[in-house]
Amino acid sequence: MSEFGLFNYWVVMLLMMIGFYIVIAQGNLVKKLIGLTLFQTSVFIMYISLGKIEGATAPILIEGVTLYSNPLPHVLILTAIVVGIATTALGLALVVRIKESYGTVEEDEIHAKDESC
Amino acid sequence: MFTVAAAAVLVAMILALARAFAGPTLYDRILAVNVFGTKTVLLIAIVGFLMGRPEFLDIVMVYALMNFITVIGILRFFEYAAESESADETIKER
Amino acid sequence: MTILTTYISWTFLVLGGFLCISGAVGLLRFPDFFTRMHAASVTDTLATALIILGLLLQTDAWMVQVKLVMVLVFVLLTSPTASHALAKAALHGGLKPQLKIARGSNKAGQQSEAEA
Amino acid sequence: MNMETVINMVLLSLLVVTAIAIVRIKDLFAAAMLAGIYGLLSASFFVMMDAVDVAFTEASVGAGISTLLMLTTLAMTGRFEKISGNYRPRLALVLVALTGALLIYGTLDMPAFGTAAAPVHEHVAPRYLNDSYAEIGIPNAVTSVLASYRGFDTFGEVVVIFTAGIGVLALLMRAEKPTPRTQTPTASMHEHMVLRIVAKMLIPLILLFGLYVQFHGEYGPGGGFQAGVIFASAFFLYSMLFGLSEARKVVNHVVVQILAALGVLLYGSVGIVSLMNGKNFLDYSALSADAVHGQHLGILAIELGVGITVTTVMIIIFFAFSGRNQIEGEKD
Repeated sequence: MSEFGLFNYWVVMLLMMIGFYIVIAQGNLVKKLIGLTLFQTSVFIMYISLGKIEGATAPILIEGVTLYSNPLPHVLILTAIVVGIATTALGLALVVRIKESYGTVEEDEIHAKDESC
Repeated sequence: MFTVAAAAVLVAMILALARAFAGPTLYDRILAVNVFGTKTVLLIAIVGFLMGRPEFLDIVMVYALMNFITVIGILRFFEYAAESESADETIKER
Repeated sequence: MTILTTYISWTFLVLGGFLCISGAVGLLRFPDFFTRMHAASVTDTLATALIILGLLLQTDAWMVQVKLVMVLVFVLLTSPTASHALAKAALHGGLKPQLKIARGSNKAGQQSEAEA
Repeated sequence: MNMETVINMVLLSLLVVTAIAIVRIKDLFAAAMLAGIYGLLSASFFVMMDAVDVAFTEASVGAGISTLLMLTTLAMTGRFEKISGNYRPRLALVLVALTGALLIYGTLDMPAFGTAAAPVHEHVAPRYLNDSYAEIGIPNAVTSVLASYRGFDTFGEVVVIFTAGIGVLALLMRAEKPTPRTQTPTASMHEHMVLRIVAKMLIPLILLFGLYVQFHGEYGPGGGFQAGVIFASAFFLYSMLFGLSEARKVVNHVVVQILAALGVLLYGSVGIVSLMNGKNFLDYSALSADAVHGQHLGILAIELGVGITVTTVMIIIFFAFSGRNQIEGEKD
């Protein structure tokens, strides 16, 4: 798999930037959260790629295998995923409340309403 | 031989993804997502054999399960959303 | 594992792979939603069954075999059900099958129910 | 180029394509579905990267739960994004390109992908891989690191999840009870006889599978986090098909909230017990005369705590969202 070189990380950066772009350039709050999820997932991909060792196997120990991938990133990301969904849920809850108070989830409309108050 | 099967599944995944992008109606997309999910199930099962550690088939179960639940969820909430919007808007999409 | 089971398993895998691709081509190329659904759901179920059977013949570990059978049962239950629900929802949602192909789409519904 | 590389390449390119499609699409329902596909793809990629436990979690969370939550929210906030000319994507693009270029410049110093001699692999990982079996006595290194070596860290994560659950509850709970009578599943879902019967067959299977994942986590991919999500998904399925008020009858709201707290409490009290026995916080070897046996007990207990908390918090979150959905529907 060494043909990969750094290509893997570059793809991750690309994904991360796409997520970033959605977060800063698009006005819909739900879309922003989707972008945030993309960003988050690309970070996960980054960590997991770091843990991979060429020719190794999953870190569940069995007889006769000596080369395992690094389990540490797996642990970090496993918990991060579940925490990620919990925080995303919190964000979505906020969006729902914003929709109820402002009647919209578009960023510019919310700003306009804020200023007119 | 796993290679052939894996390649076939990959091609099918790409085609299904193309349909998911193309649309035209939301139902087409749901169908494509469903097909894509089943193909992922197959891909992971085959990859387990390809990498020589087929004992991780639990993951495949989760994929199949989540695929089903997602499709049901989409249908359910799409109905909710369709109710609140005007009826003809749900059919005419881009 | 004997030569015979190896060949049978290969046949299953290749056949399953072929069905995967043909179903996906149908999904992409057919003219309206219900025909696409027909192409996708029917081949989907059969291809999954074939590939999993092919994999089943490749292993001797009973735990792996049990899990594969579980996956197979699960997919055979859920996949046609999901297709059925989707077709029904589409029909309720106001999507009408193209009249010339209407018979084909009915068949898709029946078949996926029969498989369930 | 062997097959694994090809699969990796294809998965990565599909990820990029999906991400770009998400940017371009204006139908938010479709965007949420594509985000689900993105989750499935990244989970498949994790399998290719040997991270089976992570793939397990990502498949159930990224592809399943998060899509469902997005969709519930969208059912309330409206399906289409407003197309407005107010935003200046060019400025954003410049900013993004700049940041991306800097990050890629940063990667140039990194060791090539997959090298065994990379610094990451030389810090603590060898110790985990070489000694964990002797010290903890379970084959799944991820579980032993998660539950034992880094148990304190995981405790923090569980508390975060619990807090998020409380936060969602605080935001979305109405003081007055939603009148249960108005809750009827929409007509067409009501007619889904096939769906309901299959779901009735599936739900016990799902719960059984959840139990298997919960207690098999020491020997294969799985554990409390994953099992919690799977358990919760069975309840999601039930509430989606039979209606929220029916589901509320099955899982009492108060009980669920108490259980969520109890899970965290169970985790913490294991730590207290080991403190009482003169060892460090969450050092499970204090739980039994035999250190390895104690580790087993401790991991079992805290995984149970994690499982309970994750299940109940997911249920709380989902029910809070769907409950809100109904109130919204009432007003219209």
